[in-house]
Amino acid sequence: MFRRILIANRGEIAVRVIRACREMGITSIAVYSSADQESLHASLADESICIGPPSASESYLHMPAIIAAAEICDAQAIHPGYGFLSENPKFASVCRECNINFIGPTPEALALSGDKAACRKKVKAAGVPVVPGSDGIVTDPDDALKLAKEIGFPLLVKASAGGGGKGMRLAHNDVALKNALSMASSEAQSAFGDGGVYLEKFLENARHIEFQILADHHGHIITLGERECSIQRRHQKLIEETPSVRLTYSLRSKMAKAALRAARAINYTNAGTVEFLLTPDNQFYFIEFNARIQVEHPVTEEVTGIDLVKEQIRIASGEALGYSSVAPTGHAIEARVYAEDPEANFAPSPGNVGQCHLPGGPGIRVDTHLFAGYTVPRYYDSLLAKVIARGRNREEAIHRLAGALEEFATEGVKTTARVCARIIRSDRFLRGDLGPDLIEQFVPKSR
Amino acid sequence: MFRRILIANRGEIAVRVIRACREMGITSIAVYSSADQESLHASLADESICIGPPSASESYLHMPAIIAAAEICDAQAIHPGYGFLSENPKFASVCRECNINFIGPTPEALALSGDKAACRKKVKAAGVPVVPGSDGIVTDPDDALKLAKEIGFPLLVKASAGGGGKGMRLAHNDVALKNALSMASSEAQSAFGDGGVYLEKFLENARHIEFQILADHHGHIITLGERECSIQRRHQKLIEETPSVRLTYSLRSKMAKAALRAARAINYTNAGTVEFLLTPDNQFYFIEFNARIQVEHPVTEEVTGIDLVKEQIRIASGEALGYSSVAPTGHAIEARVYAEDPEANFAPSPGNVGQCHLPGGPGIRVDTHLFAGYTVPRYYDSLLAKVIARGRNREEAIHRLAGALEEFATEGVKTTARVCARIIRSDRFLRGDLGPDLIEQFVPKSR
Amino acid sequence: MDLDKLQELIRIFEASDLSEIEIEESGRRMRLKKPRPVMSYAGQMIPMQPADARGTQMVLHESVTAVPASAPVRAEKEPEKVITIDSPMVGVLYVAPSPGEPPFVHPGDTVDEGQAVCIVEAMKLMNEVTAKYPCVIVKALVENGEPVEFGQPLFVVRPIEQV
Amino acid sequence: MDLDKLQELIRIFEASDLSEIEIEESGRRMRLKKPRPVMSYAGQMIPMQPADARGTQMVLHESVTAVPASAPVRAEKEPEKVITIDSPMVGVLYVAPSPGEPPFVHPGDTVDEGQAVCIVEAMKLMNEVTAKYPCVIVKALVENGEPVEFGQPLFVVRPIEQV
Repeated sequence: MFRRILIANRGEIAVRVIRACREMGITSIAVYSSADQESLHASLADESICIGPPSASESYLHMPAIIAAAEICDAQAIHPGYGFLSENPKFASVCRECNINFIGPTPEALALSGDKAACRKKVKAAGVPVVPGSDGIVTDPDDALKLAKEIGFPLLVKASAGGGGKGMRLAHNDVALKNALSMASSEAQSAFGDGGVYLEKFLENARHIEFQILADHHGHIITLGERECSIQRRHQKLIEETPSVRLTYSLRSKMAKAALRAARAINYTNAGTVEFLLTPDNQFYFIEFNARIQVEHPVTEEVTGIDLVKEQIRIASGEALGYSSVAPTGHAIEARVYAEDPEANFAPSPGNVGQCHLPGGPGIRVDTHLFAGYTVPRYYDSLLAKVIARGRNREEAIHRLAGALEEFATEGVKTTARVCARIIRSDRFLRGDLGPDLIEQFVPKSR
Repeated sequence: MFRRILIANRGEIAVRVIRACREMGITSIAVYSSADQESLHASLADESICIGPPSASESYLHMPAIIAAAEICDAQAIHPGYGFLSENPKFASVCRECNINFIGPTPEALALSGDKAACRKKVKAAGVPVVPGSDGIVTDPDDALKLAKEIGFPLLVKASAGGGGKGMRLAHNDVALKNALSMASSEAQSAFGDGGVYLEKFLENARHIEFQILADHHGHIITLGERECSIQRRHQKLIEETPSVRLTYSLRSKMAKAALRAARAINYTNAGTVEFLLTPDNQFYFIEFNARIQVEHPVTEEVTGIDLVKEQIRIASGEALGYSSVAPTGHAIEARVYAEDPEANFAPSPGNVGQCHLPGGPGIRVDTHLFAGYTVPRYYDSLLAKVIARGRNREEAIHRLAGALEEFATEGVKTTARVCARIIRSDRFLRGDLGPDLIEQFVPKSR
Repeated sequence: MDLDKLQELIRIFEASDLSEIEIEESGRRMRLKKPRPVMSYAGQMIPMQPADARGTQMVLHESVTAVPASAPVRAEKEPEKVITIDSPMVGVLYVAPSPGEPPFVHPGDTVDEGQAVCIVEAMKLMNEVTAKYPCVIVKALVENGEPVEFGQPLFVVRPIEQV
Repeated sequence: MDLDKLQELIRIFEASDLSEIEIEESGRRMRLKKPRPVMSYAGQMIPMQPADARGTQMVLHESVTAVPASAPVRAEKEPEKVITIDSPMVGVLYVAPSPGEPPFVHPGDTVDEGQAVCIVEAMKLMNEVTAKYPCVIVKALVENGEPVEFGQPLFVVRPIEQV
């Protein structure tokens, strides 16, 4: 097992990894930008080192700084968290060259899962249904139009190197499609330095269901069940839960098998997530692979009792999965508290948090880097905290989470806590009717 | 079900009950003394009302103030929490007279469990082993000396109306016994207004094991398993866990049956706890009955998934227990964080808490009324927070709790967080060797 | 001290990070204090310090003994100090000894030390509230039969100076 | 009150556990206040307020406008401002272009704007650290081969005024 791990991230996930290290008796090393000098992750870690100025490209995204810090601190492994360098194949291979263990999949698996068009092909070849669309990159508009005739509108133009809704365009007719192609391509070029785009049929009222995967280096691979993440804003998840009320036993096992096939198809190792769309007529389609720990991983931990970050570290150190299946119990829901103003289309609301109150008590878990007096920097993602509720059943989890979110109080910055509470208390949510349009009833300006 | 509940308590347990009410859609009404105007329970409750000056005898212990508040606020029920009026039969009957539902046992059961000598008799008669000692109150020193000959020294002189170590004396010989009788009696007289004392054999190196009981008004009674509370300071519990490493399956079921017999013997209803001493040779003896929710109730909640406060409210409202048995999973440990100075024999350390950091993350639960800027009043119990860790096994729970306690940080007041972490990380604790002397290795001055 | 100087001081203070400034010079003292902000739980507001201390507040003493130290003096014109009889307990207020009977007091009445001004009922017990010193009842703040908290002002009074 | 007396007072105050001290003398009063203490997580210390606000700070009022309310007065003689060349990145510092070769600079050397003063190696890349302005190297703060953080001072320098 590793003795020293460097955490190449910040915010709540850095704190999460530091806690896992402390639990395992591993020395945690935090890296921080000069904007994060007072941050919780820099304070909680056993050691911490300043790696650059506030701009992420010169600090948390700057490989030489991270690698140099790891070498200086004699770190045996690097945990990348999510975002930043977590899904960067180049970074994973640099770690390998420097004999630093990258806690995540291999560079090859990362390269494949990152190339969404190529990944679609592989997974499709493995017999997993993918959303009808192009086989790989589309460059010629005429090919696009021909394809459109086959599978029909509306169509989504997506960046192959994309994510988080960037480089994504919806088209309802030929003209729109032509524009969408060029716009998405140039947007992708500037955002990811790769203008490759592909086509997918846009599925109306589809639910977003993902499966958590764990795979070790000894050929063992298991799934820890699904998470439903249909409540999103600006293509980013806001509320996640497990199990999904939408799945029957048989549908769940079908999708789980497909998820395992998809993971094997790209020789995946460590923790990862297979994302599906589920249509109203119970057809499910693979959309993409998330080759990292997910923001919403705690809901799976709450119902399985398995600590996914500790498992990531164990797997990376070469240990074998100690179990071949898990039996989830109860229900868990997570709400993301962003420093954003729901009244202003979720515009970031950075600034100084004066007094603050975090909820607690039975069944409530809070993962956060927040503390009274913390200043939310304007340079990074605005996720402030994750509030997770566990209950014997969905109803208990809902009422616990709503109560906790109503308790959540920060002064100085606006957050999404209240709007999440209102959504969760709504009849539609209680009924489990989690269409993508649900959020619009609560934040009309959010689209 | 009740629509409005008044919480006749303060601190973390008041917050705990408020959260249960919020979850159940019940309006919570907090009462507070003028010293608690800024307190979290007064802020979190749906309604709150000032009932008196700081002194507990004129506020939280003052029945007319509590009853008047309940009548003014049209409360249908009162949750007494623990301490204060929670085990006061007079208060329970006053509530009954005023047609307010007392969330706890009947006045009769409270009277019996509060009269420790009489309770011993009843329970013994029901076939439950009690610690060898006197049958009821001892007044004549000669009777005491005669009894001492029979059962032998060392002997414990205990106040029949007592608790928390008050009015308790240890005697190793006749002379000491005589003094102990008069000292304990007068101490009990001044502390509880009742000088009655009884004798118990002092059991060396006994472990403190208690069983959680739930009994409804329809004749259903169940036990939710044991808690081991052997780590104490000044006869007050500091660290509690479930399950107890000391119990075998057969011993556990034997003790559970005895606990149920004891509860039935006093016609107990609602949530209660049966306390036993367990000797090194596996003999167990009833010592007393706690007729209230316990400070350490969360460890039972964490392994059973049952919300004991919600159950208390359901039972009081006349609902029947929905289940006849529970299957605990995993392991849970609680550490009590007191505003006390372990270096100074746990002397209270009241004052203003400037900045503070509460732990969080997977498997960690914090029940507290603490917030940055809170002033710990000098008038009341010094319990500041309870940190509870849940793990798949004892080892995981231990490492989580130790890490969380090391994170726990307060400015301005000293706490027991660090000393608890040291105890939990000790080899003896890891081995499960929880003798009453364990704590002395960490705080020599604590005895 | 002249008001321009005062304004300047407040400006400097408000620009600073300090929470409090205290200045004393030749028997004259002044204190400027910034409010502790309030935060909201579930929509409701919680004062993080006693309500009377909100807003930039300043206490000016021409001489140390002139006014009790807690007397608030706002930057605007000073309101006259209000003296009240407060409720000694939580309960229900009754203005008369029993229904139908005339009230203990009316506005304008002069009451002696120890004279009953109303009753607060708690748990069926009638507790007389009495004046601590001779005073004139200026205004009743609570209606008959209304609930009152501990410490809640019941009457505005004007003390009568003894000669 | 003379400054020696003041310094002595500050020394005593800093040695004590007090957070605040208040002194009144012939109608003149001053308050010394320590910054919010730091709190400890698992043994290590975290500043709970901006670094620049650390250190004993005192507010002395001879008159309302005498000193800006937050002006810090240090116990020791106010040290002259130290100017340094800081590390532009995290890495390992080398004083010479390559092993065996003489160092880029020695204390006392005068360097021009843009002149290399050392190398910081990160991920096998040698990055020259250069002077931003003409200056004299007063002191080297980091040994050869030592690791450096971003922003860590490497050399104390004295800028050379251009004429």
